[in-house]
Amino acid sequence: MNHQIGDVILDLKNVSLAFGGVKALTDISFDVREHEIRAIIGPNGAGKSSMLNVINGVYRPQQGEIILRGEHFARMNPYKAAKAGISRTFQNIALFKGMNVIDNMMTGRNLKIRSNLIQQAFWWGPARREELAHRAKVEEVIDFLEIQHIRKTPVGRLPYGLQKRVDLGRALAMEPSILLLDEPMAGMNVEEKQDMCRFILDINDQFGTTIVLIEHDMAVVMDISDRVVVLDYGKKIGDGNPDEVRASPEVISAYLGVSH
Amino acid sequence: MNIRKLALSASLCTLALTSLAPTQASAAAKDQYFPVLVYRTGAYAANGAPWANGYIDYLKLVNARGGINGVKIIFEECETGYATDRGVECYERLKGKNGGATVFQPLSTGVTFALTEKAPVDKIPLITAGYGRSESQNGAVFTWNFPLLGTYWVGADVAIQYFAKKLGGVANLKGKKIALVYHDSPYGKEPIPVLEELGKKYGFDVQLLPVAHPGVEQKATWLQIRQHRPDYVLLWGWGVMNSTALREAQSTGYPRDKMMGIWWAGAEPDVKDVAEGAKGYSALALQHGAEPDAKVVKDILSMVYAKGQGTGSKEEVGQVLYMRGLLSSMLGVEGVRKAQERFGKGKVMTGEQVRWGLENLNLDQKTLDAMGFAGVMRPVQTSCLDHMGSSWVRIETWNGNKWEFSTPDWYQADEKFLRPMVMLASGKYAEEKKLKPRTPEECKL
Amino acid sequence: MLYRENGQFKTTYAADQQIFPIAQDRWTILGILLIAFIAIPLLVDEYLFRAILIPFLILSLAAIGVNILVGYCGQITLGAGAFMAVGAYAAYNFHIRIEGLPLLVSILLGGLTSALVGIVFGIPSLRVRGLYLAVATLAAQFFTDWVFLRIPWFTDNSSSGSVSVSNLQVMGWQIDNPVSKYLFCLIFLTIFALLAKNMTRCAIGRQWMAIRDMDVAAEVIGIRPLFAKLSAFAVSSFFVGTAGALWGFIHLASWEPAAFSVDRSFQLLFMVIIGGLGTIMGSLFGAAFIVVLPIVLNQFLPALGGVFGIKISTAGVSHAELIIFGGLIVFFLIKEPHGIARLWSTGKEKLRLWPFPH
Amino acid sequence: MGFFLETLIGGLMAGMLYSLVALGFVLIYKASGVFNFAQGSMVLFAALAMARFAEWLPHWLGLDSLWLANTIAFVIAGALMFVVAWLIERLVLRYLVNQEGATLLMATLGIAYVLEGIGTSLFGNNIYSIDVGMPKEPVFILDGLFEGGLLINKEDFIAALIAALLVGLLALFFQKTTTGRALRAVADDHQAAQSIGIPLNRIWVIIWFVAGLVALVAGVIWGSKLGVQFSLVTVALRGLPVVILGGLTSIPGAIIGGLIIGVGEKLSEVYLGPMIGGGIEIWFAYQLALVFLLFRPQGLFGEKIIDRV
Repeated sequence: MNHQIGDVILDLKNVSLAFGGVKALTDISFDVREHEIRAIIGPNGAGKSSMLNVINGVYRPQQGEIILRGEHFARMNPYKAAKAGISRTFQNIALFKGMNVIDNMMTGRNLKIRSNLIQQAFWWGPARREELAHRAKVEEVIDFLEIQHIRKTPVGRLPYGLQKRVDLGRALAMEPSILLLDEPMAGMNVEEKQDMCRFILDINDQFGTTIVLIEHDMAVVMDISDRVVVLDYGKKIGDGNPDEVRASPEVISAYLGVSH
Repeated sequence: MNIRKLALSASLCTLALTSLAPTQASAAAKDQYFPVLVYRTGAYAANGAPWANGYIDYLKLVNARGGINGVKIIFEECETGYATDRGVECYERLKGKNGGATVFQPLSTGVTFALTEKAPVDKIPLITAGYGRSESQNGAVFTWNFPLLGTYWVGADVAIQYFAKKLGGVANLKGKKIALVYHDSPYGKEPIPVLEELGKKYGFDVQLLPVAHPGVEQKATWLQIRQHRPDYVLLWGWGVMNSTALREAQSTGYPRDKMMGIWWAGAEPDVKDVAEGAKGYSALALQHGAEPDAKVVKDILSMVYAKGQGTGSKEEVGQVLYMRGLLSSMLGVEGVRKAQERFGKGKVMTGEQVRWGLENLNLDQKTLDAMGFAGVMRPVQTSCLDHMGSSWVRIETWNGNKWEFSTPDWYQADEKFLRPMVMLASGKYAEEKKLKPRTPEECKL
Repeated sequence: MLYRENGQFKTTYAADQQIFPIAQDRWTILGILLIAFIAIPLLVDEYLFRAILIPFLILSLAAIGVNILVGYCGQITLGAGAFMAVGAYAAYNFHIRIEGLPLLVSILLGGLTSALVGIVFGIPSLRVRGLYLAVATLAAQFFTDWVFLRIPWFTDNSSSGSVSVSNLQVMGWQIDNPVSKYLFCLIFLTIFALLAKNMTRCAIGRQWMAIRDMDVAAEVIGIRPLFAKLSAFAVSSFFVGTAGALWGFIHLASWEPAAFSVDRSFQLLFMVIIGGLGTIMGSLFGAAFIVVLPIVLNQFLPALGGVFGIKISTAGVSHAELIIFGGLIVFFLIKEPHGIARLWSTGKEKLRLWPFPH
Repeated sequence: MGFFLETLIGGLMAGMLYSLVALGFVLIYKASGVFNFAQGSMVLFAALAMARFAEWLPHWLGLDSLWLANTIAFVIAGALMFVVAWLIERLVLRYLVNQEGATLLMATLGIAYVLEGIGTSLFGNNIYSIDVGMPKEPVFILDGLFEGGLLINKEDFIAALIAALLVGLLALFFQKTTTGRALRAVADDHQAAQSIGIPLNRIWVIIWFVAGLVALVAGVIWGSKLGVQFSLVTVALRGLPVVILGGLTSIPGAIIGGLIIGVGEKLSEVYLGPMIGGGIEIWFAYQLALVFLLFRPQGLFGEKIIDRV
């Protein structure tokens, strides 16, 4: 399958966010096009995670708006974002520790469940059929991510790298149109990083999912992303394709000057 | 957990479970078995313990005197903590032991309510001397309940008589305000219908002031009393609620001589620590007061305590609640004795036979004197339709140091007024339960 | 040896998603049910029924309800007793006010009323969490205590505030002796436990657990906290309320609000924590432990004292009971904070691998 | 008007005592993250010890000075509370570090049972009195201004003063002493405090001991008002809405919360109660706390929790 990069589907305009007196984001605008891999980079504390949190409504910006497929939002909320097909992973892995891998990924199918509480209580026709159908879907994702062997393991017992993969799996189980990845490779060894890169590219390629990712590792970012936004101290200091960004003097002084 | 531990815990479990099953004694018991529901712990322990000691000491005395026509008494305590479900568990555990329980006396209105449903099935009488449901006086409906010596309605009626007397006649009750400070539970609510009815009859105002369990928080209650300045305060508390009420009365300056307590608010633990602060406070007495000089008390000291078999401490013997327990115990024993007259002297009586005994109880002055109860109580005579047997009440007053009877001390409740209320309430109960009240003919059997 | 799952292959997702995927478990459960339904009614004496088995069944049902809220959805409650009271008094009012209403319907309506009240008192959970929420649920406890003491309508104007029911029957089946009461409660518990198990392995259960484990992440994948939390409150209160109705109707037959006091709420919370948070089985273990332990101690201690020639007074026994009970709770929390259910599953795993240690 | 003032003052004084109980909660929660349900049992235990030793000492030592007996009994009860604190740390807390809030809460419920059991079996379960010479009779002031004067309860007044004094002392202790500063550091961040060499275990013993002393003072005051008996454990339930209102981590919150709850429940009982049947003060206090909670989920003075993702 080949997905051409299309029109802008997500557009952020003049977003500012502050916690009490601390400004996390100042007047930031950028856009995301359909099917592209868009990276947000910047040093620690640059406001990258805050940016993602604004996009899917966990944080509420004081100013600015978010335009998603032509619809204007002063602020998102997580439920609306999920409904609109945005899913995400978390920097510090926010898996549901009390459940096993399958159940974690099944929660990703939550929005697609139609049966009601009573039907579920009685494990009755529609509820049962649905459970099995979604289980089949989840198994597809499990196959895709190559985690068959751990499907019944409680997530708390998994090593870090696998937890990250399950986190990705849960986001994928939602069949998102936009996938937000918060440092998907942080804390991984080289092999795990390579696997993760492959998955990200495959997701983008096979399902045509638009990907917005935050990453520390410059080399990886430059390799896999179509366009890059650079943040520093809550301000945008660069935006463009990897080569442009690499060439920008501002970015060099703020970020690339320091080797990682 | 390894296998050995598993095996160990499994065997411990079996051990525990086998200890659960009550040991069923042989059918032909030699001894009359008295289960004793007590509470020696928890919020009401200070009042529950002397009652239980009196109850058991009397059983010991009966044994020391040679048993009931030669039949020895055995007894067993079970701690209820004044909690209904614990009480029910105790009842279930003890009722079948040692050939069957003679009688139960739970000393808790809540447990009484629960057991009222169970006793008819198990055919074990319930004696609730001075507590329980007031309408259970009607033996035609409540065939297994015996509120001997008096119910709360009797208490409420006598309290109003006493106030009227102090005011110089019932006519002077008109326009007066009487506050009821009560324990917020079925126990505390029992007198309300009678008070309201009497209020209508005599034209006085009843103010209801509930106090939540366990009753240590009464500031607001007594602020209200200070605001409304009722002419009399009727205290319907139990345990720590009583002493708290007296302390609060003291600190808000409400005159203690205008306060009157039910017989459960008229014992030593209620006033001892307030001492001078409670001076002038009166309480109803369920006939008896503190009776250190009664012959039965002396007997207990000489025949039980002197041999080192006393249940509690010696100082407690003869105190108000101790005497209440002792009297309750005596009534049960006399029920058995009466039953033996009909069903065979020197035999162990079943619950059903004891019920007959309790229904035909006739303790006249001579009998009482012989048993050592002279001056402690008046004669009691029950019948199938009247399970109460006496409606006499005395009034006692705390002089700062000990309880004293006031003169004239004896009051009798107005049966003409109360009986219709009893009939109405028990009739409602019978209707709810679809019970057919016994007729006088059925009683004779 | 007996507990082996090799050779049992799942060929469909349906087979893999059974409640008991391992054959031996299915047989064990079947066996337990047979014993419970047939052997026990034939063998056991009245005391065990009335004092232990019936309370155990009813409190297990309530504990499952509490576990749904506390164990599955992570919302601490100290007000479970209140919902038992609502269930009991609501069922009572349906029972006496609507002539000819079947007993089953009354009890279930009691549960439903309790569910509605549960939703109302669950609303604070949308704003506060953890210990603050626990205290908010205490507000429900004290409020219902007061309502049933003070508003005569709820107790059918009974002068004492205590109510009673009698002549219970379901479609001609008289529920008056211990065996019928036991079976009645057992049927309730079996069905409700099955319902609870189904819910917790379905979408709704996953929503609850997601909210419990990481509420922000749950929201991000499209779980609405409002729905998840309030549905947990409703289902939990339904279970607890039904148990309350059974407690009043079947176990006590005559009761007052004190039967559902704050002590009951603590007791139920003890059950789920000792039994194991987030497991249906654990609720049953916890209930058994809490119901049986005090009774065992109560009878065991004097016997033990007797062995050593010490006569322990009634007060002494109940003090010792308090100390041992408290001590055991602390001991359990230290040794196995996940409760008896965890011990159980560890035991099963050991058995599966036996005789190899790992 | 006079009556309103009386109710208000009564509420303030009751509130001061609630604050004292709440303070016990706050101290322990701040330092160890434990919501200590055993606070009520500690009050009972301490008060029982104090009452009984004050009763026994004159017999044992032949003292006839009430004052001396009380003082020695107070010291012994304080020492017992230290032993209790030490045992709790030794046998319970150190095994439960980093457990969830619910587990810790349950553990304190277990501790509560043990304390109640030990306390009543050592010291008995009758009603005992503590006589520290508090005046019992009421005084009336401002006779001219209001009809019948304004009733002031001297005992309550002294109790409130003692409570206020204790709070002041604790505040000083936290601000000025090294131990106090260490306690605050632990409260802010366990691991950080440990990493700079503050011995966590010792701090816990100290803080439970301080909470035990607060319980002792509360027990003496309540005990001298009501007599020492089992129901003292229920004062814990009265203190809960106070900490919720004031915030679990704030000492001023405990004080102000106590006053608000005290005044709120007395006014509601006196003015609202008669309209709807009375006996409403307990749940009213809780509802009051709940309403506050809906506006400020962290309590009046609690720290706001921000979720980080």
